[in-house]
Amino acid sequence: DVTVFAAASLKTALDNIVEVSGQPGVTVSYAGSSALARQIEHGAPAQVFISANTAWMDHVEDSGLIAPGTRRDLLTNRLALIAAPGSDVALPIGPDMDLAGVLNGGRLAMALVDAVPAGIYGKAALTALGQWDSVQPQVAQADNVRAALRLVALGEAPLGIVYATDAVAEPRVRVLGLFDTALHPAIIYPAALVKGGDTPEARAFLEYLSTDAARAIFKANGFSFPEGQP
Amino acid sequence: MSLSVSITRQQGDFTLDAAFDAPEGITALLGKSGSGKTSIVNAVAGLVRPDRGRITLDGEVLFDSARGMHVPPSRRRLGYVFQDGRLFPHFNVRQNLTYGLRFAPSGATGPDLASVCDMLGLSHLTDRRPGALSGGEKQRVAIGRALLSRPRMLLMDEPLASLDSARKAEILPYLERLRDDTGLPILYVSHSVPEIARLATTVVLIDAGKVTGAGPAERILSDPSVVRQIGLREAGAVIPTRVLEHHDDGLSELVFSGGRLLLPRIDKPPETPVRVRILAHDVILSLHAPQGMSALNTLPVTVLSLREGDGPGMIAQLQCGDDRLLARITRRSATAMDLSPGKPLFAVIKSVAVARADVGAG
Amino acid sequence: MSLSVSITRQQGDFTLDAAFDAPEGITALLGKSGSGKTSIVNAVAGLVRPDRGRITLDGEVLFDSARGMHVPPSRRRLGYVFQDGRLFPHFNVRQNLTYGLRFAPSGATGPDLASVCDMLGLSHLTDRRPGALSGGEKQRVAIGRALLSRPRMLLMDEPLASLDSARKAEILPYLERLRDDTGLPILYVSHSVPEIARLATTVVLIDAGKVTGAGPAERILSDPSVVRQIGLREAGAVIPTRVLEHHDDGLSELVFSGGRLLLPRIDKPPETPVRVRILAHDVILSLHAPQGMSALNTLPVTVLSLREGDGPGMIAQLQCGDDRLLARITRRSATAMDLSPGKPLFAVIKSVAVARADVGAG
Amino acid sequence: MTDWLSPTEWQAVALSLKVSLWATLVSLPLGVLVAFALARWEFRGRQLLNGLVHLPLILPPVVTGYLLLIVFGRQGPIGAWLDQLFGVTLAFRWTGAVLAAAIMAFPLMVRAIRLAIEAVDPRLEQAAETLGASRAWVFATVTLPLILPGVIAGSVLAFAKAMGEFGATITFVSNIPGQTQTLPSAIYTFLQVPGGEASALRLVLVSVAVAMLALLASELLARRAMRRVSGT
Amino acid sequence: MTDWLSPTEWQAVALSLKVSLWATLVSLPLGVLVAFALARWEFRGRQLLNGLVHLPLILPPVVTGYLLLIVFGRQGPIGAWLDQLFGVTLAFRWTGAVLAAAIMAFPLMVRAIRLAIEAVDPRLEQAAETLGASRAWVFATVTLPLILPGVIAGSVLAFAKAMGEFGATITFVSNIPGQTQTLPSAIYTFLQVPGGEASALRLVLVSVAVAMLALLASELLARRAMRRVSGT
Ligand SMILES: Nc1ncnc2c1ncn2[C@@H]1O[C@H](COP(=O)(O)OP(=O)(O)OP(=O)(O)O)[C@@H](O)[C@H]1O
Ligand SMILES: Nc1ncnc2c1ncn2[C@@H]1O[C@H](COP(=O)(O)OP(=O)(O)OP(=O)(O)O)[C@@H](O)[C@H]1O
Ligand code: MOO
Ligand SMILES: [Mg+2]
Ligand SMILES: [Mg+2]
Repeated sequence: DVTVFAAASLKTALDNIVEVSGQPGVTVSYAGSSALARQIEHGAPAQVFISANTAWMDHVEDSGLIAPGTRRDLLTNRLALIAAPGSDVALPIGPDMDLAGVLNGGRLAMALVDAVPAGIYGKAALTALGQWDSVQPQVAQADNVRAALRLVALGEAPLGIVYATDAVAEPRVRVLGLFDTALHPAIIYPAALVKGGDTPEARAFLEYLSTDAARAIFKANGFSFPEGQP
Repeated sequence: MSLSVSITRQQGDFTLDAAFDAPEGITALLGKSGSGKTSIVNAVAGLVRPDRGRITLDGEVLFDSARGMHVPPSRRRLGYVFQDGRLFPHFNVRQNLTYGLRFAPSGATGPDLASVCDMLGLSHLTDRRPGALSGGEKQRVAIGRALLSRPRMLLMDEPLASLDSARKAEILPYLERLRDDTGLPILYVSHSVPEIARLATTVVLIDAGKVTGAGPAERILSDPSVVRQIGLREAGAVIPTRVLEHHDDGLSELVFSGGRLLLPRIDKPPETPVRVRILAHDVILSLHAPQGMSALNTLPVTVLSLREGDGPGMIAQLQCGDDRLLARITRRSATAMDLSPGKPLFAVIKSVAVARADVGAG
Repeated sequence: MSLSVSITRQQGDFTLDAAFDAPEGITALLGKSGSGKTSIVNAVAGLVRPDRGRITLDGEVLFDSARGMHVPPSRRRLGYVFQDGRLFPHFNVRQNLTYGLRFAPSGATGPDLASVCDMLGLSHLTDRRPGALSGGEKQRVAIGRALLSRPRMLLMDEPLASLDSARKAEILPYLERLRDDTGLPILYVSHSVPEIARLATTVVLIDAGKVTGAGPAERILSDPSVVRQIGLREAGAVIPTRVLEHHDDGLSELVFSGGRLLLPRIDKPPETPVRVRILAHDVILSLHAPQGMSALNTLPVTVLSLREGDGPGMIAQLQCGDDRLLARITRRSATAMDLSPGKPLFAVIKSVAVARADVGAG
Repeated sequence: MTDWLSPTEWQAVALSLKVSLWATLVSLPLGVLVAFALARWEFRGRQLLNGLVHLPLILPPVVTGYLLLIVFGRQGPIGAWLDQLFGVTLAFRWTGAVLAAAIMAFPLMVRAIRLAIEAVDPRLEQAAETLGASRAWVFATVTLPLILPGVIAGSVLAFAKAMGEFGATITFVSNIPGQTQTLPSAIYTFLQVPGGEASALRLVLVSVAVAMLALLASELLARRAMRRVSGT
Repeated sequence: MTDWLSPTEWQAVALSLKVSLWATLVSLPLGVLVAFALARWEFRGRQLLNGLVHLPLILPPVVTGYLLLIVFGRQGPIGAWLDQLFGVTLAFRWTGAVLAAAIMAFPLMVRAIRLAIEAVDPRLEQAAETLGASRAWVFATVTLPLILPGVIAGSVLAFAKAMGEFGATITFVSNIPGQTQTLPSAIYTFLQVPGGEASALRLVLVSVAVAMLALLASELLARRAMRRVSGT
């Protein structure tokens, strides 16, 4: 049996992959990367850990809980600017876009900008574009990126910044554009085996995640792969 | 003012099926424990709804099952002194007492706080909470609270049961004054026949949920057939008299159809009508007018009937003028004196045997 | 068994400072409302802690402030009939009654459920909850509950106040039997002097938290100086007598130092000592031995003292054999008969005036 | 101490207090009413009302927040209506945080008050009625004072819950510093970053201190009320 | 209906029921004890205990979960001790979910029971004492039956809370299907997926249905108990 701890945003893709892989006894515990990392720190029976950012994986690795040599950057993602249903704004992403003007008193939905990865990246991108200061008071921070997406999908916030993967999966929102990957630190989903959970089955599952079959599924869900990998 | 009650109600196995009229004055409900007295009072107060029937006060319908009418208790304006106290624990004595005042219509008159406190001996307790009162103190507050709500009628369920005789002796005259001066009608539940004899204008006998007798106090309490129900010890006659004059030695002379009576002073002016209760066991029969005895009252009487009781006792009903007396004697004496209906005799009554508590203005 | 109490306790403005001994039998606490009776009983039961003092039962210390001793109520084994009922609302009558049984030591004997139900007229109510009982029914359950806990002593705080006289007449003999047959001591609070006179071996007078008199019931209740405190109407003498014989006509003949008394049948075998209470107002004085009268008892007496009361009444204390009687007469009669200490007279007492309720075995 | 917390953190503390107080106060009258209805009235839909009141307790807070968003959001049926008619916006405002906290705390408040109402001796209320007090007066002068300890207990429970409420609040009104960033949101934020535990701890301590003070105050109040009720 | 939920979802439902029931049952005796101590005993540290009991209510659930992880985790002081001495592991087991739910629900349970205890007329307990009942017997035969409605109310409140508990549970024992994935965790997981609302809704309905049944049952029970207590 294999116990996988995975960031909650991977659920759709990963559930699909587990099914397709045909490997029996794989259970996935989805939660926020922070919760999972802390649990691993406190002896959780996780064998595979897939974090939504490098910071928490670093944290676990620094604690010496990663099986050496098993960490890899599994996936990457992009940030998307999205608009609420029924909105017809066109707003090309750039330093001179009038984000605040388009919001017109409405909210820009993001994940927590100091805590949740999607929020941190989004803030970095807006800062790089020189937009952060003007738009900051309008930002509504949700506790995770899915909640931010939901705010836009429900029309409560006219605009939002989420992962491209989220935007793909939510038909109600319209993608206005993707942020240039240079505007923010690379969005990387690292995966690794947890020390003590290093069994052949776990290893096999981790390897399977990099197979073409798995990648096809990830791709269908909007994920990309690190430089140098197709 | 007159209350008219005619109700039925089933509670568990117990069937209440009572109809009576309570004219002006004090109407006493007399009956043993569990006979349904409290149930009747609760129905009059509006706290329980009879299954069927009608209750009217002075023509105003309080309850009528046929018309689906049920005036809520708060609009009946009946001051209820509960058998179980029910003081408000979160109010002090003063607040308890004055609770009903604010709801009384502005026109309603009645005693004020000071006079009620005075009469009930509560003045030093006004700042206490009920939890710090003795049993009798609580009961007195309950009486005061009902009085101060300026009700149209008082409902009193054994209000004096937990009070000592000295305290009772203070409250009873007050209730009499209420009855006489303000005409406030009272529905009064009590186990104490002396209390009832003193206060009641009307007596309603209750047994197992039914009315077994009702009428003027004089008649009911003098009815030898009632003796069984209320207990031999309490049998007696209530006689309407009139104050004649007050003597210097503290005695008052009363006159009635059968003659004159000397009693300890009664605080009523001459000509006032006064009801006097003479217990059957306080009457001694004598063949001759006795001489040199401390009993001051000797009345000529004729034997009307002799009624055997349980044991060695008999009740003799005596005609005395237009009124009737009861005497409780032993069978041995009856035989010795050869008593039979029609026989003329003398009834000897100690003046003091007609005690204050048995005198009621009426 | 003997209870010895000597305690002080401050509650609010009220100071309880009481010391008395309760020997075998029934000890009555007599005092007006708020005088501290319930407070004393609570201290004996262990429900309140006196500030200072000592309470012992039959030599066993229940409370001793000097030694810091306070036996918890549950280990005192005193059956307490509360002034305020306190039935368990979640138990039915049977469960209430038998609650204490399981805690009684296996050796303890006492009445069983059936006999208690019978005596208190509760048999048809055993499945009811207290909420569905009348006031008097509740009180009877409370009495039964205390009895069935097989206590070493009974504490009864106005146990009969809410009961009618018929019911009382059933319970009183039962309490007498308890007193006489089982020797169960009882501390008894009551406002009713007849009740106390009938039951009490010892009377303790309480006024404003202090003991103002204590001693054998005969002495205390026959003491003219006590008359004031307990009310004129209740004054009387208690006389120790002995059953002589029972006559066919339902009368019993008793003998005492002053002569013989005829009373309605007393259910005691000849030679049984019986206490008899003769109310002052039931005694008529006569200069001559009366003839042809329904009063069966005529006793030669001598005037001991004459005591003026309020109003027109006087209390005459009479020597009758070795015992004393009280008679209440008017000043007018005293003058007419020229009464003075030493004068020989006849006391006329209707046999029936010594009513059942005033006869106590003792 | 002013140095100890950053201005934003102070804002979060102040906002949490404000939100919790308002949530408690606003829901109190309704809480008493609903508790009374559940305890005393027989009506069709009683069980439904009871279930509805308990819903926020049963559902994960996030779900409650989501439902709030759907119903009270700008696009939501009630939210849009409130906006048009009264110009009241709840979404992304502290008022919305009040609504979320109030709804989450409501079952606790109602339960406590209901229990107190059920313990009131109806014979006392009857006595008041016979003295001429209408139902409303009886409630104000007898029932209410007698249930006061329960009302206080319920209110403090609600206040404490409001102080700790996170899931529904952040889902419904997000986390806007100075406007909707309550103490729990701030704490959560710190817990999401590696090494943020120390900062979170500081805020936890503040949160605990505030709630403890509230508890202590309520204990004193409730004791007083209790002494009144016991009649001594 | 078996088709309506996936096997994992059924597992989540079953687990939530199991966890909530155990959490309620396990904490009940302690809850009664603590409520009794808070209501009746005067001791140093009374206010401290009171505060401690309320803590889970005041803190964001995530914080509580984190504290549980620290204290009861495999490396935690108590967790390690339990493991060594009794071989009991809480972290990442359903037993840990029970602990988390119990702790989160505890303040609700204690408050309700305490209120009921404070409403008991001490004169009835005195009466029982004079009849020979020791303190323990008095408690068992008088106090306990009289507070039964409160105990039932508190237990249902706790059960409902346990059914809805999410933050502390997922933080302490994670979200492992079949082992620690409770209904709320499952709902949360669906809410993390775009378009997962429909699936979440299904689970929400199940959750509501279960809780409503529990509520209804408790209402009936409490009514019975209440009728007993009112003595008719
Ligand atoms: N908690 C208290 N605080 C202050 N005073 C109190 C308290 N409890 C009782 N008292 C007072 O103590 C006195 C004695 O009360 P207690 O109940 O012993 O009287 P009692 O003789 O039994 O009266 P009753 O015949 O009316 O029952 C009363 O004056 C009462 O007001
Ligand atoms: N809820 C009830 N269910 C069943 N029976 C009841 C209920 N309430 C009262 N009863 C019965 O109704 C009868 C009348 O009760 P009620 O209280 O009217 O008597 P009461 O005449 O006032 O007696 P007491 O003098 O003892 O107070 C009693 O036999 C009592 O047992
Ligand atoms: O760690 Mo997340 O839930 O992918 O924002
Ligand atoms: Mg009654
Ligand atoms: Mg008393």
